[in-house]
Amino acid sequence: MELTFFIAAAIAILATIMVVTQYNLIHALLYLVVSFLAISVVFFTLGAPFMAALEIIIYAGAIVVLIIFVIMMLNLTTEDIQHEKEWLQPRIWIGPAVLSFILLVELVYIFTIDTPANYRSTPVEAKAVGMSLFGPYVLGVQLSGMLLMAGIVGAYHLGRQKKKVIHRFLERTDA
Amino acid sequence: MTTLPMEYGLLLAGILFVIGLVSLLIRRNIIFMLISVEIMLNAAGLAFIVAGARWAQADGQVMFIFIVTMAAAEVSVGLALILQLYHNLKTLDSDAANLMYG
Amino acid sequence: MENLLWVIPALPFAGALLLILLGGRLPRTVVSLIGVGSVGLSAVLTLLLGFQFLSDAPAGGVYRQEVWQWFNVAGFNPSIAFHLDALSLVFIFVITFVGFLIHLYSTAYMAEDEGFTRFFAYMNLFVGSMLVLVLADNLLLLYLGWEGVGLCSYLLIGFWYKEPQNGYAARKAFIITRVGDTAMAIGLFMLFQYFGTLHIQTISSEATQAWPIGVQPALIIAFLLLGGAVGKSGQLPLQTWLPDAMAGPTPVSALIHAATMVTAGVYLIARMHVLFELAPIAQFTVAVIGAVTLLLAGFSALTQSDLKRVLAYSTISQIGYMFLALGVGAWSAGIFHFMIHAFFKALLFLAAGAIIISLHHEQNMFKMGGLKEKMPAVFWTFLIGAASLAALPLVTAGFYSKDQILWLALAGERGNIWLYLAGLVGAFITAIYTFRMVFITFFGEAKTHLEHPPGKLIVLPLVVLAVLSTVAGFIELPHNFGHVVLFSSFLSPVLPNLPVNESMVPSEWMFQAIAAAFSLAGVFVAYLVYLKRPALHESIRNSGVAMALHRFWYSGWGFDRLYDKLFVQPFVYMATLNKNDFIDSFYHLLTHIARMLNRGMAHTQSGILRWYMMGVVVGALVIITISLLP
Amino acid sequence: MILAWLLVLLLVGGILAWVSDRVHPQLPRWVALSVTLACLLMTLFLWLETPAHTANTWLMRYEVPWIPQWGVSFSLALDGLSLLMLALTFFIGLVSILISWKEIQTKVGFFHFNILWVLAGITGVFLTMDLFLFYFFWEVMLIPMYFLIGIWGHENRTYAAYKFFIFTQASGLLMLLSILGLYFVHGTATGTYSFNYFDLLGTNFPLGVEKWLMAGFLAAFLVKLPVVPFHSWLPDAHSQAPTAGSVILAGLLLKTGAYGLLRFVVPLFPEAAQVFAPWAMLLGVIGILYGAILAFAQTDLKRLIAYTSVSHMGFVVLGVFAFNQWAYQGVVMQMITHGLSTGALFILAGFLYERLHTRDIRQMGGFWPTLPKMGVIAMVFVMASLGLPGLGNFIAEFLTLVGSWRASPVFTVFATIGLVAATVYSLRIMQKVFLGQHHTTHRMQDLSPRELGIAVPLVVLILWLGLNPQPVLDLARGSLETQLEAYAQPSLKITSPNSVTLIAHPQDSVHTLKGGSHALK
Repeated sequence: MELTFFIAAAIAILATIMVVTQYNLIHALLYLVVSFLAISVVFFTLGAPFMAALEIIIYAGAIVVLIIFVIMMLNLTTEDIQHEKEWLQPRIWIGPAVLSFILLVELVYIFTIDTPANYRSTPVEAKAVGMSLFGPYVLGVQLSGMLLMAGIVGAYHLGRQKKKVIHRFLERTDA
Repeated sequence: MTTLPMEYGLLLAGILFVIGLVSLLIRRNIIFMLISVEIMLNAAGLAFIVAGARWAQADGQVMFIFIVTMAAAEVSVGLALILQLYHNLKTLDSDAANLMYG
Repeated sequence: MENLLWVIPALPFAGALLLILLGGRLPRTVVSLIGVGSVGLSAVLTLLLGFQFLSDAPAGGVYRQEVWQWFNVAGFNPSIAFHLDALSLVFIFVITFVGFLIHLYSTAYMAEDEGFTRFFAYMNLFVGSMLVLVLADNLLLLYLGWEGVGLCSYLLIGFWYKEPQNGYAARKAFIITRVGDTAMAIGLFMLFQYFGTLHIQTISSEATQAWPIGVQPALIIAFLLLGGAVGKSGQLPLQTWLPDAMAGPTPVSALIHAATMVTAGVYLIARMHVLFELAPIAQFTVAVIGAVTLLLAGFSALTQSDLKRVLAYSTISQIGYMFLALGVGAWSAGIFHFMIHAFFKALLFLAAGAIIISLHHEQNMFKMGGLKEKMPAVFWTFLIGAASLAALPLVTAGFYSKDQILWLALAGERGNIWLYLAGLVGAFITAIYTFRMVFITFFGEAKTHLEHPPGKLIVLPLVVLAVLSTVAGFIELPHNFGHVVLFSSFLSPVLPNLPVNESMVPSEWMFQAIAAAFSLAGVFVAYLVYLKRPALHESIRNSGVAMALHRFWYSGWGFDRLYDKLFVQPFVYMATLNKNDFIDSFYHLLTHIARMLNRGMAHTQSGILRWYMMGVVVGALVIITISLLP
Repeated sequence: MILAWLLVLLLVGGILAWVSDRVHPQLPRWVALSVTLACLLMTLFLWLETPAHTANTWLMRYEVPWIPQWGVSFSLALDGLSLLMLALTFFIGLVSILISWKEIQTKVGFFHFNILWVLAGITGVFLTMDLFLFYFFWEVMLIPMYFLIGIWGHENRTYAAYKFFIFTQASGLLMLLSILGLYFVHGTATGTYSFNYFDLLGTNFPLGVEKWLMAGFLAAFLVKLPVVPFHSWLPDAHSQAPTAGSVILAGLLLKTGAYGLLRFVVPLFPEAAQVFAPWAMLLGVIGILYGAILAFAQTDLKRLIAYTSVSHMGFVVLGVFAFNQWAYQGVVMQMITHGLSTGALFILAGFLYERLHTRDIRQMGGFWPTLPKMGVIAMVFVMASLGLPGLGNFIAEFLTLVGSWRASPVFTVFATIGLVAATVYSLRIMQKVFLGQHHTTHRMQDLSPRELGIAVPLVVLILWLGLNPQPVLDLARGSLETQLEAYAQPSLKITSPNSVTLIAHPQDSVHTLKGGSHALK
């Protein structure tokens, strides 16, 4: 299991790096799916099989598909990939990268400052999660429900194509 | 079952988070920025799961569920916004949407 | 009878109030009836009261009547109360009687003026205020009258308000006198501090008991009161407003700026003589101011071409004599000269007014001339007044009053040869400028066409005043010459008599002769220069030194220019410079800084999403780093 | 109880006036007029009921607990000083409603709502004896005034309204800090936490603390008054406000600053006030002279009058920190007479503005023949403003100066010189507006009966105050003596709060008063 964890972790990191370095959106998304799958494996090794399933269904499934739909609606061309290349110059990414690297170093330092505490990865059953979810966290569930509802309404409202009312004499020919 | 230091899991979460962060900072394409946010959220969820596993408690997973919920809502609203942005500005460049310039 | 005391000032006030409230709707006859009648009734009452006072003198020589208590704050309790003693009786007699004559005269003089009602309203208000001034039983009420007459003087100088020049003169008069009043107000604060009251009699009696002669507070207070007096009376150094005050109608000049208001300073000093006696330095200053003023104003009068300005300077000069008298302690002589001066100066002004209105508001003497035949009544009365002013010996009242001052300035115990000489030179100059005026105006050839001869209402007051200017002198005659002391003995309960240096008494007649000779010499010089040999006049005028002197004296010794440079211009400059209030710019600086900060912060709102993220990252970095630091 | 009714009447009347706008556009005027008139009559009734010489300073008290756990109570009390101020408030309020009759034609309902609420705030400030409530009313006064300037003002109104608001609000917050500081200092010292004025009287502080606490109160009051370095909101607010706003500002709002000094600063911080006194008098004198010089330079008539206010309020500061009866009576007189005379000058400026549509005195001149009635009235108030004896302002200034002479002759001399400067600027008004040549050609109406009805009572009052001020002085005396108690015998400064309550609370204190006004005597 240890080995599984390390391999999955390595795949997750590599795939994520690939996500952020791709110019083509669809390629990036493919790597993203891989990354999510790798993480779901990590979940599994950590004894959270239910979460691993959720990860695959919701992240790798629903969300990525949603993004792909949108990309399809946007009708992107190779020109956009060219744009991406122009936008991603080293002088642009070097600063943020350095800053983030420092952040990472600090995080590592924080994680390793104490002596490592080993633990047995006892699986936590989906039932326990459910008991907890509808026990002490029932308010959170309700709130999440509302959030989702708001998300749906908001997405509907925003995504609606507004009819532009332009007088026909004023309409530009090239528009 | 094997034993595994919790730090490894957290380390993974940290690395993923920072990669997402770097991407968020360097990308101008707004869809890439959205994807980066997803990566970061996912990393945060991972951290919860690791912690939950460490203490063998269900709370970590509950938090992950909440994060997933939030991510879903966020993506749907975010994508709707991206569509609007693209319709109005004919570009995915986030820098073009600078009407809020002080 | 004495219960009617309050009616004397109340009547003119009532008249003024009536005219202000109903003024616009009344016909002119009613207006003049109210205006003249109120003052006339006051005059009648004054006469009745005066007879009673003389025939049946009250205990202590004082009628006192409290009308109501003004206010009372922690022991500071001035009343609206009137105090009639010999001194105030002389003053209210002059005010009401001369005032009545001038009001009568004004009905004819102002007949054509559109502001007829307004004029009488102001005049009545003035008479009321002046009566309050001299009847006041405490200094606060006196101050009320004092400021009230100042207001009326302002209103009447600026009576013809359409000329900005008149408004300027009026403001000048008010402001300059106000400077003096301020000194006086400070004097009142000090008096209150030391005596806990402003009641004049209490202060007088307590001051003599509490203070030795020459004590410092008395000195300061006397100087401060003197400040008020010089402001009101047009003495050095606050004399500059009086010549300009001639912008008002002539009856105003006669009543306010010759007979009554300008002598308020004399009244104040006489009234507070106790304090001045306690402060010999202040009293000597009064004498010096009087002496210097009478000379300066006399020289200025020599050069004026405007008939009224000559009279104005002569007023300043004559009040200088009164101050000289007060300064040497010749209290009753000063008051006597005040009374005589009121008669003859009112006469001169009214006669000048008659000329001016007949010549269609022409005031320049050099455009007159030859009026002797055309207006005989005016000529003769003017001549009588002029003779009195020039103190022609024996027949004129002015001779007796001025001679008394000169004599006491020399022989009085505080007298001094220099003061005497100043007075003597002053008398000489007085005679010159007076008869210069007479000769230029009435003799020679006519230069202006006469519009219409003066009417009966104008001549009548002239005649009455002319009689008074001659006869009134005989109530006080020198002791080697009839020795009539009606006036000084009448005043003696209020004002102490001045002891005379006995060693000089035998030679008194000599000094009288000298004074007489000087005034006659003055007349002769005037005759020589202005009538007999005009060429001489021309040649003097054309010499360089004389021209420079002439210009200098004409402008009143340059005081106006000096004050303008010293006070007016810096004040106006400072005010206009700071019109927008430099303190405000400090607050503007604050808002400016806030706005700059805002602009700086606004730059961080670049609208570029990634910058905002960067901000978040840097912030997180800083916070985590700080928390990691030991 | 009648005190609370005054407030309720004004507050409810304000809302009623706003609402009644919908019924008929003229109705708000009548509502406001009748409410103010009712308040004025109630106040006058109280005055008439007051015996001339009472041993008891406090005529009436009304107190109900509000937030007892914090020691906040709805506490109102009336003494001679507040009674005078109330009479002035309602009189000026009445006048300002009357002058707006023709001038205000937009949002009439809201305008009268604001007027009545300002009056309510001022009434509250003059009545309340609870510092928490005091601060509340202090703010109530502020916001409607902001609207009055900002909505119905002249061309530069937004700027002026903001300036007014920020100055007064910032200084008011400093006062709030001091109120809280006082509350806690008193609370920790005695164990009873209370905002009540009578409880806080005689609190013992270390001098350093006392100074800082006083500074907060001073900030609010000196800005409101205003004293010279903090005066610059006033010319803008005055010149931009509608006539009614200027009148209320000059006549009433400035007086709340003076009242605050008398009522709070002086008795609450006796030692610190004495330490501060020379500086305060210096500020007063600077205010007198500086205001006068600036007034002389102005060309905007309302701005000119505003600076004369700065000058006149200098006398108030001078008097308050002289600590004696004469000066205090002078200060009270100054508050009343300045309210009337400057209010009247603003009213005249408003009348001129209605006829000419300008406030620039360079475009005026020679109005005497066309506007004789206005000229006479203007003359009276110009003379009042330069302190002519016989008019109320003279009594005020003379008493103040007599009092301050005892405290500091040097400052008094300079303040007296201010009288000359007052003459200079006052006569300038007369000269530029009414005298001289007529510039404009169009005919102007002299005062209408309504305008005369406003102006004549003011003239009568100012004359009455000048010739017979005794009723006013008598009414104020008792309360002024109370304020001065700590100074009369500084060594006997009341140390225990119990003894204060004995002095301050009359026999017929709080609970016996519920019956109404007659129960208190």
